[in-house]
This record gives sequence, C-alpha cells and structure tokens, in this order.
Amino acid sequence: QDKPKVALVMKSLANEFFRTMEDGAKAHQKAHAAQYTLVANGIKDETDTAAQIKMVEQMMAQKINALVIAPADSKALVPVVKAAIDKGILVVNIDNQFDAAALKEKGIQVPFVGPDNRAGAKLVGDELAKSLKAGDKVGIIEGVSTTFNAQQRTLGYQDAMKAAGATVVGVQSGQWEIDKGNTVAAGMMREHPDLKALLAGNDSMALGAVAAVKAAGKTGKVLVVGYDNIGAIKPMLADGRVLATADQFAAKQAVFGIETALKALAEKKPQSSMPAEVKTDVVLVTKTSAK
Amino acid sequence: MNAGLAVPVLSLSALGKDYAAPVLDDVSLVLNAGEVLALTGENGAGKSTLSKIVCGLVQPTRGQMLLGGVAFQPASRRDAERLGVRMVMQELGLVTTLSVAENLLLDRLPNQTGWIRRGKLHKLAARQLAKIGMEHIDPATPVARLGIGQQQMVEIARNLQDDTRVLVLDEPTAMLTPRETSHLFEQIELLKARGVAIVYVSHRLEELQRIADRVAVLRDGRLVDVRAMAGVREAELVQRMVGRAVHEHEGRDRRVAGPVLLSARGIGRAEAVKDIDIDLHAGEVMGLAGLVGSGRTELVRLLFGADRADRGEILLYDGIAATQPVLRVRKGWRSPMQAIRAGIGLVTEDRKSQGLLLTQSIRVNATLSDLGAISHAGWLQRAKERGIARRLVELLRIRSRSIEQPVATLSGGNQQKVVFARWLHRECKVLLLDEPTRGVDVGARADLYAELDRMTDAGKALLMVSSDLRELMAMCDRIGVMSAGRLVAVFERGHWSEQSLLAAAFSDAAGRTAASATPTAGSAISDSNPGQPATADTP
Amino acid sequence: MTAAAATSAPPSALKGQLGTYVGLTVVLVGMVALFGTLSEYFLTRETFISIANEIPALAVMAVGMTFVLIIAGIDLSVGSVLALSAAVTAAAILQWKLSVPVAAALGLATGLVCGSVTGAVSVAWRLPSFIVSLGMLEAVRGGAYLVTDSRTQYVGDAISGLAAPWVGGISAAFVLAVVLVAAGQLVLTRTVFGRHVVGIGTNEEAMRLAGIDPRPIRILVFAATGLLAGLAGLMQSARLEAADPNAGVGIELQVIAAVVIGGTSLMGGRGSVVNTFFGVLIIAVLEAGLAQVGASEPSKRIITGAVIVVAVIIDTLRQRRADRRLA
Amino acid sequence: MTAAAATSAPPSALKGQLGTYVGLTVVLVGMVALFGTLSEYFLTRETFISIANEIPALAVMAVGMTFVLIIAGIDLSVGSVLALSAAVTAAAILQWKLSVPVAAALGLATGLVCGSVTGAVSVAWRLPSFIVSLGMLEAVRGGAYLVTDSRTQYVGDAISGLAAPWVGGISAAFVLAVVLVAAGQLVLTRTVFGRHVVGIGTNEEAMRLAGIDPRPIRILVFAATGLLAGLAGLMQSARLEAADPNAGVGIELQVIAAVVIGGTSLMGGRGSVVNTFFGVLIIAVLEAGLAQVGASEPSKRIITGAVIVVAVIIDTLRQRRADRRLA
Ligand SMILES: Nc1ncnc2c1ncn2[C@@H]1O[C@H](COP(=O)(O)OP(=O)(O)OP(=O)(O)O)[C@@H](O)[C@H]1O
Ligand SMILES: Nc1ncnc2c1ncn2[C@@H]1O[C@H](COP(=O)(O)OP(=O)(O)OP(=O)(O)O)[C@@H](O)[C@H]1O
Ligand SMILES: [Mg+2]
Ligand SMILES: [Mg+2]
Repeated sequence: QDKPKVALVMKSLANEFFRTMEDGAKAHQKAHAAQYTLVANGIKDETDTAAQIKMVEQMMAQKINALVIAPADSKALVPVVKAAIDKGILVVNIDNQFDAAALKEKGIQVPFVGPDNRAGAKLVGDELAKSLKAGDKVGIIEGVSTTFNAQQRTLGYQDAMKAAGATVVGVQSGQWEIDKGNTVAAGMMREHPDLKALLAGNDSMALGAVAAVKAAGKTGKVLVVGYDNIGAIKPMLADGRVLATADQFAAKQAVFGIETALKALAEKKPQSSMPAEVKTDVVLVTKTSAK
Repeated sequence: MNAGLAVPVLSLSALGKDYAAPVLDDVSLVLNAGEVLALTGENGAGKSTLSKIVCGLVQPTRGQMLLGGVAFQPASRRDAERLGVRMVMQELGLVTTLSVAENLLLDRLPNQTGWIRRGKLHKLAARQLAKIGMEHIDPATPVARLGIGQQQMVEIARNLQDDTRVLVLDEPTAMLTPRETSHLFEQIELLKARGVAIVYVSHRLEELQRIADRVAVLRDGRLVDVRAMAGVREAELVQRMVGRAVHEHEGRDRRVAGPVLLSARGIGRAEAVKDIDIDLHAGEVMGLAGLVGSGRTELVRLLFGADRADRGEILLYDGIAATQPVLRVRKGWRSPMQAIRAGIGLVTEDRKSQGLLLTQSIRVNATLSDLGAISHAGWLQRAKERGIARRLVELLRIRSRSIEQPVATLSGGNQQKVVFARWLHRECKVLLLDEPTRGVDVGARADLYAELDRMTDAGKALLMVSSDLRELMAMCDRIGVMSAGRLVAVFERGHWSEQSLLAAAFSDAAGRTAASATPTAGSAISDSNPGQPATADTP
Repeated sequence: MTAAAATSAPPSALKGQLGTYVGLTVVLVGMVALFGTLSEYFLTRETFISIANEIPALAVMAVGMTFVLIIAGIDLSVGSVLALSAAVTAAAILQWKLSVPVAAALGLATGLVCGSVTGAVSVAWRLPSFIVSLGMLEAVRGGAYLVTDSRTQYVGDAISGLAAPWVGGISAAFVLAVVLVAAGQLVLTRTVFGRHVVGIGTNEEAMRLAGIDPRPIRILVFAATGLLAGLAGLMQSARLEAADPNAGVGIELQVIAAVVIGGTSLMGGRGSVVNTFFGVLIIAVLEAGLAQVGASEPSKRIITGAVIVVAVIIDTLRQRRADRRLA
Repeated sequence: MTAAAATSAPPSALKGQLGTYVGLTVVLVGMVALFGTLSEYFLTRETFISIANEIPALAVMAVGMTFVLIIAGIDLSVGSVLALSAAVTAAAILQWKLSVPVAAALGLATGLVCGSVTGAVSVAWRLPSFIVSLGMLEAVRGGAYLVTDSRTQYVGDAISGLAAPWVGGISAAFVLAVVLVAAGQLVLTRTVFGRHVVGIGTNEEAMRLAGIDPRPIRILVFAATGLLAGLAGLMQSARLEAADPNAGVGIELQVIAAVVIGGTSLMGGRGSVVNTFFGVLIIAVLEAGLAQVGASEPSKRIITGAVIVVAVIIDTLRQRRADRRLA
C-alpha cells in the first residue's frame, strides 16, 4: 500500500509564523519520509477565505488521506471541511479553532490542536502589568479586526489590563503590518501624551510601534509588547525596547497536527472518534527567558 | 433665386458668439428652400462656428434664429436633427471600432426590442453608400480600415437623410478628389430639387462657382458680403475675404531641378503600395495625384518611415554629385526617427490624430519637431521658444489669441498651419506634404506656397500629395499619378492637362496597360526600370 | 484592428472570431499539460469539476468588468461590493429573519445600488471612475464591516443551493456564469446597447454628436457590474455558507487581469466577453494547478506574475500576426 | 484645458498656477480644522512633524507615478518593488555583510532594474503597462519573500540615518522628498524630457511622427519610478529599522489615489507633481487624523472613501470654474 498523503493548508505563507510552521512540517516529513508524503500550501492573503476553500478542493482532487488545516475563517471553512470528511479524509484543525456551533450544525467533529491565543495574550499582558500602575493609559494595536486570532489576542490583553486596573484608551487595527502599526501607534501617542504602553497583536506591529516610540522620542517611556516571537524581535527584547512577547512554537504546531492525523490513520480511527482538543503550549518570552 | 415670396427656410438675425473674444458678431442671413448658399472666408473667420450654431452644437451668445418662421433654439445636435437641420462637420467624428453600417445609422440602429437586425442594417447602409458612389465598400468594414478620404465620404453619407430641410456641409471636399466630389455634387443637386436648403463651406472657390446660387463672405466674424454667385469673379471674392490681393501661381515656369536627393526603388507594402520607383530632386516640387484610396498617403508614409515597407529600398544622396547614394536602406526606414535624422519631414494629412497635441498650446506644437533648437543641456529656453513660436504664428498668419492658446480651440485651417509650422521650425532636406492645404484659405494658401517656393529655392526637394488638381498643377514641376497602389504615370510640367491627369487616375490595375501605352507626355512610367538607382528622369 | 474583429464581426466572420481564441487556448492547453505532467491527479474529473465550481464568482464579475473597461472605465470596488452584498444577505437571513429568496434579492439590490452610485457619481461630476470606485472600495468595505460587525456570519446551508453540485457535479452557479458570459457576448455584439457601449469607449464625443447620450449608458454599465458583483457575493456565500467581511479583498486586480488577458483594452473601445472567460479560466487553472503541486509561496507569486505577462504576450503576438495577414 | 495651465504655463502665469492649488488647499485646511476640533492634540507641532516624517515614502513614489500616469501608463508594482528593495538592502547588510552605503545602492539598483523591466517589457511587446506591472506586482513580491525568507529582517539603526530627526525634528527623508517633488515639477515643465513625456501622453503617434521615439522615454519613466520605489523602500526601512516582506502591500492604490487627487489624468497628457504632493498630504493627514481620534475600523474606511471622492470633486469643480473663466 502507498504511503498516506497529508495536506497541510495554512494561512498566509508570507507571514513568518506560518513560514516557520511550514518549515517545521517539512523537516518532520523529511525525518519521517518513509511514513507519509506532504503537500503544503498557504494562501496569498491571510483573510482570503475563498482562496483557501479552493485550496482544500484542489487537495481533495489530489486524493489526500488527511488534511491538517489552519482555517482563515473559523466558520466559512466548515462546509468544505465537511465535504472532505464525507470523502473519507481525516481532518485536523490547527492554529485557529473552528466555530463549535458551525461544526455542530454540520454534524461533524474536528480535533483541534493548537494554542489558546487569548490565554497567551493574557500572559503577555500580565507581564506588562508588572510595570504599570492602576490608572495608567495603554493602547491596543489589533491585527486584522475581522480575524479570530486578532479578536482573541485583544480580549486577552483586555483581560490582563482590566485585572491590572489600567485604562485601555483605544483599540485600533494595524492590519498585522509593520507600517500600519507604526501609523496607528504614532496617532495614539499624539492623542494621549501620557500613554504608558502599547500592546501589539503581533510582533510586526510591535516593530512598527517601537519605531513610532523612537520617532516620538519616548523610548523607555512607552512600553511595547508583541506576540509570536519572530526573529526580528529578539534584539528588541534584549535591549528592552520590547518588553515581552509570546511564543506559540509555530514550528511544532503543524507537526502536532500531522502526528495526530498520522496516528489516527495508522489506527484506522474514523473522524468521529478522534480526540476533541489538544491544547499546545504558549509561553511568555522576555529579556530573561529569551536565549 | 427662386425663393421670391415663400418664407425662408432659415433666417438668422444678429447672431453673435463670444469665447474669450467675440468670434462671430451681428450675422443676419436668410436661407431659402432649394438653394445652395456658399459660405466662405479666411481661416478663423467663423464659418464653422456659425455652422455649429445652426446645428445646435454651439449656443450663440446673441441673436435669434427662425426655422420656417418659427423660433429655433436647438439645445443639441439631436434637437436640430429632429427638426431636419443636419451638418457634415469639418472634423471627422466617426467611431473607428464600429462598422461603416453602424456608423451610418448610429443613432437609429434598426432593432427589435434592442436586438440589432443586421440584415436590415446592412441593406440600409448599402443604400446610403450607393447614394455617394461607395457601393464597393462592404458595410461591415470597420471604419478604422478606411482611409481618411473614405471616412469623409461615410460622414457625408450619414447626413444624407430624407427628412432634411437644412444641410450644412463644412468643407466636405477638403479630402476628396474629383470623382468623389462629383458624386457629392450630384447628391446636392438632388437635394436642391427636393427643396432642401444647403449651406456649403469651402475654400475651393472653383467649386463654389459650380454649385452655389449665392455666396456669403465672413471676415473676422462679420458678414461682409452676400450676393448672387452668377457673374462673381474669383479675384473679387478673394479680395472680399482676405482684404488684399493674392497673386496667382498658375502660369509659372518649370523650376530648374537639381540632383536627386531621395529615391525609392521598388518600394511596397502589402497591397496598398505596389513596388514604386520615385525620385525627388533638389529644388523642385513633385506632385502626387490620384483618387481617394489610391495609396498616396501610404506611399509618403513609407518614404517617411511612418510605416515599414516590406520590400524595395530607399536611397539618399548628398545633393551635390548624384552618383553614389550616401545612404541605402533596404526595406525602407526602420522608423520616422531614422528618416528625420536623414533630413526628411512629413506633414500628415490627419492633423487631429497624427499631427497635433490637441490639448497643448500652439507654442508646444510648433516647436515639437526640434526641441534641440530651443533647449540647452536638456533645459528648455522658454524665451527663445516663445520667440520662435511668435515668429511662426506671424509668418503663417495663424489666427489665435496668443501662442498659449490650445490648438484644439483653433479653427481647422489654423490647426493645419500649426502642423506646417513645425516643419518650418525644423530644417529638412526633403519635405513630404500630404494634403498640406487641407482646409486652408486662399490667402493663407498663398503664404504657404510662398514658403514652399522659398524652400525649393534653398535646394530642398518637395513631394506634395493633394486632392486638389488645380493646386498641383499650379505648384508642381512634375506630377505623378497613383492608381490602386501603383504609380501609373509621371507628367512633366507643360505636358499635362486636367483630363490627362484624371484619365491616369481612373486607370486602375486592370487599365494599367492602357495608361502605359499612352503615357501622354509622362516621361517615365515608374516601373520601367526597377531596381536601378540611376536618375532615370532628370530633365 | 482586431478590436473590430473581436467586437463587431458579423456572424459570417465566425471563423475569424474563432481565430481570436487561438492564442488563449494555446496558453490554457499548455498550462493544463504542464500541470498534468507535474501532478498525477491533475488530469482528473475532480480537478476539472472543482475548477468549474470555483470560477463562477470571478467569471460573473469579469463579465461586468469587460463592459466597464470597454467604456474606458474601471471599477475597483467589485471586491468590496461582493462582501457587502453577501453581508446584507446574511444579515437579512440571520437578523431580520427574512426568507432566503428575499434576502438574496436584497443582496443583489445592494450590489445594484453600489454600482449605480459609482456610475452616477462619476457621470454627474465627470470624475474618472478609477477614483470614484477607489473611494467606493474603501467605503463599501467599511459598510461590510458594519453590517457583519466585523465577524464572519455563519448562515448554514440555507443558501448553499446555488453552489450545490448538480448534473455531473457541476453547480448551478457555474451554469449561470456560463449563461451570463454568453448573454454578455450577445449583448455586446448584437444589441443597440452593446454597440453604444463600444462606441462610447472608442469616441465618446462622436457618440454625443451623433445624438446618443453617453451618461445613462455609463451609469447602466456600472450598475450592471455592481449587480454582478452582488451576484458573485451570493455565489461566494453559498459556497462558504457564510458571509465573510473580508471576502474579495484585492479581487479587483484579479478580475481586471482576467479581462485584460482576454484582450480587452484598458483604453476602451475593444473587448470580448468570451475572451474574458478564457482569461478567467487561465487564472483559475493556474491557481488550482499551483495549489495541487504545492508550490512554495515565492514561486507561486513569481510563476503567477510570469504567466499573466506571458499569456498577454502570446495573445498579442498572435493578434498582430492575424492583423498583418489581413492588411 | 487646465492641462496646459498645470503642465506648461510660463512663469508669467504663476498666478494662474497658484490658482490650481486652491481647491486642494481648501480640502487640506478643512481636514486639518476638522481634526483640530475633534482632538485637542491634533494642532500640535508633534502631529505635523510626525506626519512630515511619515510621508516621504508615499511622496517619492507619487512623484514617479505622476510621470507614469502622464504617459498614460500605470505602475501597480511599486509596493512590491518597495519591499524587494528594502529586502535586498537588509540582506546586503545582514547576510552579505556589506557596508550600509553599498547596501543602499544595491537596494536602489534593485528598484531601478524592476522599473526598467516593467518599462522594457511593455515597450518591447507593446503591452499595456497595467498588465505588465500587475505581473511584476506578483513576481517581485515573490522575490521579496525569497530574499527575506518570508521573515521580517531587523536591521537596526545602521540604516536609520535617513529617517533620523534633523533640524526641528524634520527628517532628511522629508527634505529629500520635497526636493524630489520640486525637481520632478521642474523636469516636467522645464525640460525637453518633460515636454516629451507630456507629448507622449497626449498623442503618441503625433510624437513619433514628429521624430521623437517614445520607447526610450517610456522605459525611462518606468525605470525612474522603480528607482523611486526603491528609494521609498530605503526610507521605509530606515524609519522602521526593519525590512518587512509584506511592506507596501496595496500601497499602489494609495499612490495612484494621491496622484489622481492632485488632478493628474489617468488618460495621460496632463498632470503636475506639485499637485500630487497635495494629494499625498491629504492622504497622510487623513490617515494620521483618523488614527489620532481613534476612529473605528468601519468608520475609517467609510470616511477615507468619502474624502477621496469629495477631494476630487472639489478640485474638479474649481478647475472647471477656472476653465470657464479662461474660455
Ligand atoms: N472652443 C473655442 N474656444 C476658444 N476659441 C474658439 C473655440 N472654437 C473656435 N474658436 C475661435 O473662433 C474663431 C472662429 O473659428 P471657426 O472654426 O469658426 O473658423 P472657420 O471660419 O471655420 O475657419 P477654418 O476655415 O479654418 O475652418 C477662431 O479664431 C477660433 O480660434
Ligand atoms: N489599415 C488599413 N487596412 C486595410 N486597408 C487600408 C488600411 N489603410 C488604408 N488602407 C487602404 O489602402 C489604400 C490606400 O489608402 P491611402 O490612405 O494611402 O490612400 P490615399 O490615396 O492617400 O487616399 P486618401 O485620400 O484616402 O488618403 C486604400 O484603399 C485604403 O482603403
Ligand atoms: Mg472651419
Ligand atoms: Mg491620403
């Protein structure tokens, strides 16, 4: 019998997080080349749900045995995933959890392997809170507001700030981008000259915020935190321009998903009897914890 | 004439139009059923403006109009057409991507609930085309495939409608040769007989004699004369129009031709130009006659490199000892740039789409072909540029508010002068002129001819395409005649007559043998010795 | 002069017209063959059915865009309109509890209104449609965020009918798209309206002088394009069973690329809806093929860019050769 | 015929030329006043300095795009070129260990090459620049992913010099942008090259028959635009101290919007670099103002869309009134 064929469908591969995820998966496949073959794909634009659906359909045409997917949208991908399951493909959900109600309506069950973004953001927020006093003003730079992860991270930040008694003076979208993040950060600092911290939904926007803080001559006065622990953030952590970020172990995310799928394939388990949820780690990264 | 008692079809009283300055003032005129009123005057006198007012394209600033005794204030061309007032405009307004048939019936395409009935469309169009002797054109041909002369005919055909009461023709024959002109005149006679009132604008005074009942002369926007045509002498008209005497060129001697400057051997492109040999000599003007679509424009475009030839060669001589060519280009020039560098210039027939930057000023347009002369290290020398532009405007009497006026707002004849001015600004050894006097008035034409004389005196070679045989006969030392893409005859000055030129022009490919059998006095039939770079027909 | 060939050839010139498809067919067949060798499963029924079911939204928008480009306009707002129409449909079903047909009609009406606004504003103030539709791109996207509260609205299979497989796995949406392509081509070449559209794109002034008011025609073209973008929104939400506020971001460039690959000029006056459909197919096959092969993101981008340009080059060269033969 | 007024009026017409800025100035002042009332901190030195330091990248790309639109072309690839140039500079510093000036030169050269390719391909096969630059948009973005390995490259303050505050908090980049705007305007109105550019955009065939080869000029315009996009890439990475492979996604529409708001026609033949700069200011003030007052995402979109259209309407109406006075 042929080796099983696993498809990994991610969000934008132009995003460092998913690139790392892809690299991890490819390395894993190389190490286990005898056990399975891998087709990895990502969409061009992180929010282009329709493109991701097309990708899943093309994977079905490729007669894959298992699908590991980081859905661009937690609801809109459900119908196509149902179609895949109906064809006998095992589906594992990573990174961004499918909407429970939508899954239920379709009468399917998809195991989720991934981190809890809200909890991760809360970790980062709590770390920041140590440097804040009650009543301090902070701003949140959100990713693309319509995405689940962006919303979860914002919620996590808000949880932490509420607990610390800090005032969130604004939530604005930096579209996950360094330049947009920069513009928004600059605007918030102008409007609130006494702003104490900026909480960015990802590290790219945190980089933009750092540049804005520098341009405003407030380095050290306005604290910045990010999320994802990308390579470019490391020197910033080291010199304190970024206080903290979160690491979701991108490289392992897909691997966990693939292993879950391979295991079920090996055991010939049907979709319905796969585990419901496997939460993966999110850890706080600070100057001290970063190597 | 015969309008005696009846109410005039159209009467204008005290019409006026201002742009930045008044261009038309206090024009009062009546137009009777079944008459042709010639409207003439210098370039920029206001003829087109007046015509456009009548047809609803321009709103007058002052004055009234009555159509059949009723107040007439068309707000648009459509308004006027609904009341039977139509116009053939000076500038072509066809939709080049649509077919001839679709253009002819653009605003009333035969249809059934929106779906075009092609059969009927083509039948109606064919009937319309037949009226002006264009039955050989397939109504399904896209207009872009037609030469500009044929386009003009389509434009005319479009306006030959049964319900017309007033028809304004604004220089309809500027691009037409005698054959097409006579078709048009037949139609005009028919319309006249039906009682249509016709306004006929033209700079070709001999036509006016043939077709008009009365003549009106505009000068600087004012009506200076209206009289019966019968018995009016041309010189008188010119005097009224221009306000000065214009001297005739007709009976001149042949210029002394110098050595050959440019010759083409077996030059050709597809079916449009078929293996033509031609020599242009320093100090003389060669003419090119032929019917619309005979390939004259195509030929000069090849000589200029505007199109690429697919066979033959072009030879360029230094103009001193015409034995060895200094340049020999197979299959013609690669581009106009190459030709211009070699000292060749072209005044195009289609000023609007190939000659002018319409939205730009006279200054920009006039100096375009030689910016090197008005720049230093890439920077424009504005004072120098303005000086040159002003000089050219004066020299050619281009009627304008200032050199900054956009050429789009100049009158047709003045636009033509701007195109010509460009090649006065840039020195060239060989100048190709394609319908250079299209729409240019008598006075200005004389100025232009004087410039051409100055050029030949300076040893330049000129090739002039014109649909106006009189003009060719007045200006040229030799006249070549083209028919169906071939140069069928070349006549020396003194050996031609209107009849012989026309006869050659009508001899198409089939009748070519006849033409070459009787080359009247034409010395060299072009393809008699192909491929030989000698000066076969030096005088 | 192929313009004329493509847009106004009489039925008798059918052979010549088929000729205009050769260039694009070559590109298409070449791509299919290439992917066929690269992936063992590419040349299967599943692949073709899935491609067929993926293209309707792109195809119907491209039909409208063809008309827009022919009148020398451009409509950058189609992606946003798609999203807003889908959002309105979803809101009508989920929040206002309307029946599916009524909700769908509301979605289509939304598209129609958006398109009409673009057209009317650009006609009323004589503004370039580029800038008006760019403004609409932003504003309508904002509207889609408002209506959905920036969250994907899950509708469920109430509206999935349009995308459901029909005879032989083909969806109703695909059939509808093909019908609209055919209808578009007929309207363009055989109706008074179509001829006026071509005329306005070639020489608006001449049309006005001939007594044809270009303004209602312009508005109508934009309105129809809006309506078709609305339809694309329905088609997409039928597939997603959800309305995504970010649906169709950036799709305007894809739509325009399809139309231009199909030989329609951005300068107006020439174009063919059938050729546009070829452009849509080329884009869809490319996307599907690259996904099946699992190309890396950078190579996907580079290949896509190259194919777009090469397709147009091949088509242009073929057209020029044909022109030369004619001349 | 403001074309003539804006592009080629002699110095004597300076008053008329100032007049052409009135419409845009009104929009700009109106916006500043509005944001001033909405936010107590908007009318401060900090705001203006930070806006001044945010615009150089947009401004220099807009200078190039003005020329591109005047020759009736379009360049959609500027955003990708920006990213690739920044990526190459970063790679040169970080991986190839080159000195900063050499790395910067390499980045600029990258932009120049990209622009030249766009120009040369569209000239060689006579393709619409829309489609060629769309292909480049994809392919060059792919290149940026390759060079950066799809990861944001942190460069550090080695390259921050260009963006560092100078006299009065203004950066060298801003000064450079203003100088380039002025130079662009002079080149457009006072040089042979500028005359050729305007002529080609007005009537290319007439230019060819007047002996001016449009091809090298077209290529040069695209090459210069590429170079300027490369410079924008340097400016952006100097400001952010990092090279982001996704930098400048979608910025082409913003650049074109700035140019069109400045009254340059998409149909070619008319335009003014100085007016483009007004367009850039309007867009920058709008973005900064909306961020400062903390508008919600949907309202940001809706307001941005509306402002773009209204700015063009106001400017157009003013121009028409001026034209009527002239006529
Ligand atoms: N739109 C306009 N704006 C300003 N001036 C104009 C405009 N249209 C025409 N003119 C001016 O009006 C005058 C009359 O022009 P008109 O076209 O009526 O002349 P014409 O007698 O037809 O000349 P021609 O014999 O050259 O065709 C010219 O000086 C022309 O420059
Ligand atoms: N693009 C084209 N495709 C096909 N035939 C053409 C094309 N252009 C011109 N022709 C044909 O070539 C022939 C020569 O046209 P050309 O314009 O050179 O003639 P001409 O003697 O200058 O007459 P005109 O007065 O029309 O300018 C005509 O029959 C014309 O219809
Ligand atoms: Mg006139
Ligand atoms: Mg001719």
